[in-house]
Amino acid sequence: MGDILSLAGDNLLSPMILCFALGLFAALARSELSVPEAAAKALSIYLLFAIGFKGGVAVADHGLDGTLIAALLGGVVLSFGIPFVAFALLQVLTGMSRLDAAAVAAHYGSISIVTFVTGTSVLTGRGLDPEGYMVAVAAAMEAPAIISALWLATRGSGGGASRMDAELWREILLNGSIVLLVGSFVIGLITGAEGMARIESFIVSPFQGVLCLFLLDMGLVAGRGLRQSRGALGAGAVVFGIVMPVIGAALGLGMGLLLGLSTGGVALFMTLAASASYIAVPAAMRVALPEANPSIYLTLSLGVTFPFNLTIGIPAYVAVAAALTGG
Amino acid sequence: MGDILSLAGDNLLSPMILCFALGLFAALARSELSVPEAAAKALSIYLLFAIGFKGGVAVADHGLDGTLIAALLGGVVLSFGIPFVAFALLQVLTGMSRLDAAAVAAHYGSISIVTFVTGTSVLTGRGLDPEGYMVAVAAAMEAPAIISALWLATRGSGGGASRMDAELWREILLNGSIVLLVGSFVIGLITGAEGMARIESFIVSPFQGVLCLFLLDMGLVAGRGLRQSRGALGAGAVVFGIVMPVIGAALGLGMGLLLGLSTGGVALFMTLAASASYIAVPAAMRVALPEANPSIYLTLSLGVTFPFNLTIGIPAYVAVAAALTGG
Amino acid sequence: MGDILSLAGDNLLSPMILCFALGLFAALARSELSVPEAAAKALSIYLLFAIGFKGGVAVADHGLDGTLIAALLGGVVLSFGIPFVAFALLQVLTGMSRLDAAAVAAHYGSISIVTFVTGTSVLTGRGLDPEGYMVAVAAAMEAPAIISALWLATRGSGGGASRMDAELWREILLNGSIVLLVGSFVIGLITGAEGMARIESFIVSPFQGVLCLFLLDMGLVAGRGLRQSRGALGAGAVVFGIVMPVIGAALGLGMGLLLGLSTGGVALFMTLAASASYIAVPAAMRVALPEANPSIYLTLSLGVTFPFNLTIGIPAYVAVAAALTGG
Amino acid sequence: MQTHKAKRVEIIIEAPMEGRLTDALTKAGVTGFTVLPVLGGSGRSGRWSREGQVGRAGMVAVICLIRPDRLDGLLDAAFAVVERHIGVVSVTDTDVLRAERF
Amino acid sequence: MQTHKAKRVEIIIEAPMEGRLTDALTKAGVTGFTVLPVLGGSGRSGRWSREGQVGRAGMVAVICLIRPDRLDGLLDAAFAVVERHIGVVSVTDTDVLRAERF
Amino acid sequence: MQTHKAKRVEIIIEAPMEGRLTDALTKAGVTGFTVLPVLGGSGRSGRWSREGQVGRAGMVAVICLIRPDRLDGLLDAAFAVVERHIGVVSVTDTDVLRAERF
Ligand SMILES: Nc1ncnc2c1ncn2[C@@H]1O[C@H](COP(=O)(O)O)[C@@H](O)[C@H]1O
Ligand SMILES: Nc1ncnc2c1ncn2[C@@H]1O[C@H](COP(=O)(O)O)[C@@H](O)[C@H]1O
Ligand SMILES: Nc1ncnc2c1ncn2[C@@H]1O[C@H](COP(=O)(O)O)[C@@H](O)[C@H]1O
Ligand code: NA
Ligand code: NA
Ligand code: NA
Repeated sequence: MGDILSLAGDNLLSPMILCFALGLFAALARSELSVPEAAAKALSIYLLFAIGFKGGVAVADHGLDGTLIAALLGGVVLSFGIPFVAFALLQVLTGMSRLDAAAVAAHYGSISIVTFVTGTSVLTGRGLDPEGYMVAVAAAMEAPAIISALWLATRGSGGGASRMDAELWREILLNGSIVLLVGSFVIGLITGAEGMARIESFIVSPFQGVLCLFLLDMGLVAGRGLRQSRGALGAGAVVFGIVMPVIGAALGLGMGLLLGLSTGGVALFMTLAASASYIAVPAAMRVALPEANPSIYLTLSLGVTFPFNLTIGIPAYVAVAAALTGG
Repeated sequence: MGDILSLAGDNLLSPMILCFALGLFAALARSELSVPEAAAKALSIYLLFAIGFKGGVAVADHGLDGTLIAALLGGVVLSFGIPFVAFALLQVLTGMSRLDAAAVAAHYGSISIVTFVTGTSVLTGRGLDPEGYMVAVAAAMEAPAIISALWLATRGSGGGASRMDAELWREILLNGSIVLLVGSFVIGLITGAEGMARIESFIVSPFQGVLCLFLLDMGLVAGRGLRQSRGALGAGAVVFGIVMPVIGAALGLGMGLLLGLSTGGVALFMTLAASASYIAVPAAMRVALPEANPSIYLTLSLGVTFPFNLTIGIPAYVAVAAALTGG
Repeated sequence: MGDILSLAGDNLLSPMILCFALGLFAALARSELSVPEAAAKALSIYLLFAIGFKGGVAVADHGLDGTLIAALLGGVVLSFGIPFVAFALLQVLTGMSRLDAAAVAAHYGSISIVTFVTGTSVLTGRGLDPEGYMVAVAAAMEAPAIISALWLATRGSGGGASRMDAELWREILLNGSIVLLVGSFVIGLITGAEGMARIESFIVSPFQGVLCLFLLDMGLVAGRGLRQSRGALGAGAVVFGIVMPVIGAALGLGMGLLLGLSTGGVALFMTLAASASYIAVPAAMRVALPEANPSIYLTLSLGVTFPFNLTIGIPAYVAVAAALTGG
Repeated sequence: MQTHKAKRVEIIIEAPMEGRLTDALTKAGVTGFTVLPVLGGSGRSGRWSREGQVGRAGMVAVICLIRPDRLDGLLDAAFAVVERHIGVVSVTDTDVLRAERF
Repeated sequence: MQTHKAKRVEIIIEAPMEGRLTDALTKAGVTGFTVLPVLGGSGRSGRWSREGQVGRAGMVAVICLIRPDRLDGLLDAAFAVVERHIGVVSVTDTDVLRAERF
Repeated sequence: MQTHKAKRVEIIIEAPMEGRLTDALTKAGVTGFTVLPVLGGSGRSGRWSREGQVGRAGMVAVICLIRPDRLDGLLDAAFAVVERHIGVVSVTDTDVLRAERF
C-alpha cells in the first residue's frame, strides 16, 4: 500500500502529469493558451507511430509469443463485454436515457490510446517493458464495444442494424489511429532492430518530452470540456466515471493473469480495460447515435476518467500487477 | 570595444541570426515561403515550455536565491516606468497622436519573449547561465506596461478605466505565453533534475535548431510587416525604434546591477528592458485602444526593434554586462 | 545485378519506404488517416532546411570544388532539355492534347525535392556522401523546364510570352522550396562546422525519422490522388510514368559522368533527372496553363513516378552509379 | 456582365457527416460544392470550439450554388442526411457568372 | 421542402474581439452562430494576412441565422461591440429549413 | 439600426490565383475584401480536398461587400482574372451597417 502511494506520488510529480495539470488549470482559468489543432494532431501521429513501431521491434526481437492470438482474443472479449457492465452500472447510478447510457458504454468498452501510451511510458520507465504486441491488442479493442453499445441502444426497437452501414464499419475499422498503430507495428516488425537503429533518435529519446506537450493539450481540451459542459453530469455520473475504470481494470487484471502475461503486460491490460475512448468512439456515435448527448460522454471520458487513470489509475494498476505477478 | 565587435560578428554569423535574415529576405523579395501559422505557434509553445522548464530546474538545482522577489519587483517597476520614457521620447521625435504614442509605449514597457529566449540561448552558449528565475521576471514584465500606457492614453479624459474591463485583465494576466512560461517554470521547479533527465533530449539538444526555424518565421513575419506598412513610419519613429531599446537596456543595466545579479542575469535584464512586445500587447491594444494604428506599433516593435536587438543589441548587452560585472 | 536486387530489397524494407506504403494503403482503403496540411508543410520545411544546411556545411568543409559551376550548368541544361524528350515520348505513347503533354513535360524536366532528399538519405546511409553543392543543383533544376514546356505548349500560336508575366517569373524563381534550400545552403556555407555543432542534434539525428513521417503523408497524398483520378490515366500514360524516369536517369548519368562527380553525385544527378516535380510546377501550371488537366500531371508525377523512384529507381540509380564510377 | 439567377445553399454540419452529405449530393446530381472549415459555434446543443480538439470533431460549412429548378432535389438529398443530426441549412437567392457551369 | 424566412448576418471582426461579440450575442438571446476562420483581407486599415502571424492577430467571420423579428436586437448587440473596431457587418435575406431551431 | 443596400460578391478561386485576383480588385478600386480558407470541393474538374495537400494547391473564397453602383467594375476586374480558370462567382443582395466604409 505504501508502495502504491509512493508510486502514485512519483507519478503525480512527473513532468507529464504536471503538464496535464497545467493544461487543465489554464483551461479552467480561461487562459487563451491553446495548442493548434494541427499541432495536436501531429503530436498524436508521432506518439502512435513511435509506440506502434517500438512494439513491432520488440516482437521482432523477442520472437512471436504464442500468446499473441490469445491476447488479441482476450482484448476483443473485454471490449465486447465491458459495455454491458457499464450500461448496467449507469442504470443503477444515474437517470440517463437508454441512448445516452449506451453511448457512454461504448466509450468505456473501447480504449484511450493516450492512456495506453502513458501507461507504456510509465512501465518502460520502471523497466517493466510490456509485451510488444500489446499495441495490436490496443488496436483490436477499439471497435467491438461499438457493436455492443448499438445493440444496447436499439434492443427491442431492432434499429441497430440500420444505424450501422458499411460505410460506418469501414470508418471504424480503418480509423486513423488503428491504421497508424497497426501499420507502424508491422513496419517495426519487418524492419526490426536495424530499422530501429535508423530512427531511434527520433522516436525514442524525445518521446517523453513530446508526450508532455501532448498531455498539456489534453489538459486544455479536458478543462475546456469541463467548463463548457458545466452541469451536464450529475453526481451519479461522476461516481460512474471513477468506479467504472476500477471495474474495468479488475476485468483486465483477470484477463491478463489468465493469459499469463508479464507484469507490464498485465498492467497494460488493466490500463486498456480501464480507459475510455474519446476519439474514435465519439466520431462513430455522432454518426450512429446522433441523438445521444456528446457533452455527457465526452465529459465523462475526457474530463473524469482520463484524469483519474492518468494520475491515480495507472500507478495503482502497475502496483497491483507487480504485486500479483511478482514482477 | 573590439570585444563587442567580435561578439557581434560571432552573433551575426550564427545560424539563428542568418535564419532570421533569410526570412526577412524572402519576405521582402515577396517569395511565397511561409511557415504555417499552426507550426509557428507549435514552435513557440516548444520554446516557451523548454525555457520555462529549464529555468525551473535551474532554480531547483541552485536553491531559491533571496533576490528572486527583488528581481520580480525590479522587473515590474521597469515595466511600469519605461512607457513614460518611451512616450516622452515619441513626443520629441515624432508627431504621433497621443493614442498611437501610448500604444507604442505599452509595447516597449512590456517584453518580447523571443528576444528573451534568444538572449538566454546566446548566454548559455557562452557559459554565462543567467539566474533560472529570470523566466519569472520575464513573465512579470509583460503586463504592467499596459496599465501605464492606458493611463497615458486617457490622461485628462479619464476614460482609462472604462477601457479596461475585468475580462481584459484576465486576458492579459492569463495570456498564453505567461501561463506557459510560469507553468513550465513551476513544473521544472517541482520535478528538478529528475524531471530534466526524462525530457532533456527533447528540450535541450534540439533547442537551438528549433529556434533557428522559429527565427526564420519571425524574419518572414517582420519582412511582410515592413512591406505591408511601407510609409507607416517616419524617420523619427525609426530612430525611436533603435534609440529606445538602448535606453531600455541602460535602465535594465542599472536595475540588474542594483539587484546584484550575475553577468547573465544583468544581460538578460537589459535584454528584457530593451525588447518590445509583439504578441500580448498588440492583442490587448486591439481591445482597449482600437483607434491606435496597429501598423505603427507592430512595424516598430517587430520590424525595427526586434531585428536591432537580435543582431546588435543582444551581443552588445552581453558585452556591457560582462565588462561591468567582471563576468 | 544481384547487387542491385539486394540493394533494392534493403531499400524496399526500410522504414521510410514502408511508411510510404502504409500511407498509400491507408488512402486507397479510404481510411480517414491524414497528416494535417500545416504539419506536412512544417515537415517539408524541416527537411529542406536540414538538407540545404548540411550541403552548405559539406561545401564549407571540403572547399568549393571547381565543378560547382559546371554542375549547375549541367543541371540547367538537363532541366531545359528533358521536357522535349518527355513531350516527344508522350506523343508516341499517349493521345494527350498538346497542352496536357506540355504540362506533363514541365513536371519531368523539373525535379522532386522529396525524391532528392530520400536519395541523399539513402546515399548517406551507405557512406556515399554526394557533393554538398548538389542541393544548389537541385534548386537550379526547378525552373528551366517550365520555360521549355510553355514554349512547347504555345509553339506556333506564339502565346508563350503572354502566359508568363513578371509576376509568374518571380513566383517560380522565388518559390518557397528554392529560397529555403538555397538559403539554408548559404547559411551552412557561412557557419560551417561550428554552426553544425550547434544544431546537429536537431537536423542530423532525427532526420530519417522525420522523413518517415513525411513519406507517410506523401503516401496518403499519392493514394488519394490515385483514387480521385481513377481513369484519368490511360495505359500509355502509366508506361510513360515508368519509362520516363529511366530515360531521365540515363541522361543524368551521362551528365554526372561527364562532370566527373563522385559516385554519390552521379547517383543524385540521376535521381534529380529521373524525378518529377509535384509542388512548384503544378502551381505554375495552374497559373500559366490553366486549361491543362491537373489530375493528369499530378497523378503521373505523384502517383506513378514518385513511387517508382522511391522503391525501385533510387536503389537502381545508386547501384548503376556505383558500378560505373567504381564507387 | 451577364449574370444568372441561382440559389446559394449553405449547410453547416458535423464533420463526421461531411462525406455522407457530399455523397448524397453527388447521388442527387449536385456535383458542384465547396467545403469551408468552421472554427466553432453555438446552438441548441451548446457552445463548442475547434481549439485543441482531438479527433474528427467539429463542423464544416458546405456551400452549393445551384440552378433554382434543381433546388428541391438538393434539399431533399441534404435533408435526408442532416435530419437526425445537429446543424443548419439556409437558402439564399443569388446571381452567378458563367451559368453554363451550374 | 418547407422553408422559412430568416436573416443571415455576417460579422467580420478582429479575433481578439470574438469572445466579446459572442458573449454580447448570447446576452441578447442569440444562441445560434457559427465562427469561420479568415485567412486575410483588406480594408481601410490596409492589407493583412494570417500567414506566419504570431499571437491572436487576424480576424474571424461570425455567421448568425436568425428570425427576422429578432434582427434588431442582434444588430444592436453586435454594433455595441464592433462600434469602435474595424470590421464589417452585412445582413442578407435567406430561407432556412427547420424553423423551430431559430 | 440604419442599413444600406450593398452587394456581396463571393469568388471561389484557385489559391495560386489569389494574389492576381486581389491585385486586380485593388486596381479596379475595390479595397475591401476578405479571404476565407477552403477545405475542399467538387466541380466539373472533379473532387479535391486540402487534406495532406503539398504545395500551394487548393482554393480560397474571396468575399467583397461593395456599393451596388461599383459592382460592374468589380465583376469586370474579377472576370478578367478568373476567365480561363476554374472557380465560381456569385453576387447576392445584402445590407450593410456603416455604409461610409464601402
Ligand atoms: N442560428 C444559427 N446561425 C448560425 N449557425 C448556427 C445556428 N444554429 C446552429 N448553428 C450552427 O450549428 C451548430 C449546431 O447547432 P445545434 O444543432 O443548434 O446545436 C452550432 O454549433 C453552430 O455552429
Ligand atoms: N468591403 C469589404 N468586403 C469584405 N470584407 C471587408 C470589406 N471591408 C473590410 N473588410 C474586412 O474587414 C477588415 C477590416 O476592414 P477595415 O476596418 O476597413 O480595415 C478587412 O481586413 C477585411 O477582412
Ligand atoms: N456549384 C458550385 N457550388 C459551389 N462551389 C462550386 C460549384 N462549382 C464549383 N465550385 C467550386 O469551384 C471548384 C472548381 O470548380 P470547377 O471549375 O467546376 O471544377 C470546385 O472544386 C468547388 O470548390
Ligand atoms: Na476500456
Ligand atoms: Na521592454
Ligand atoms: Na526531372
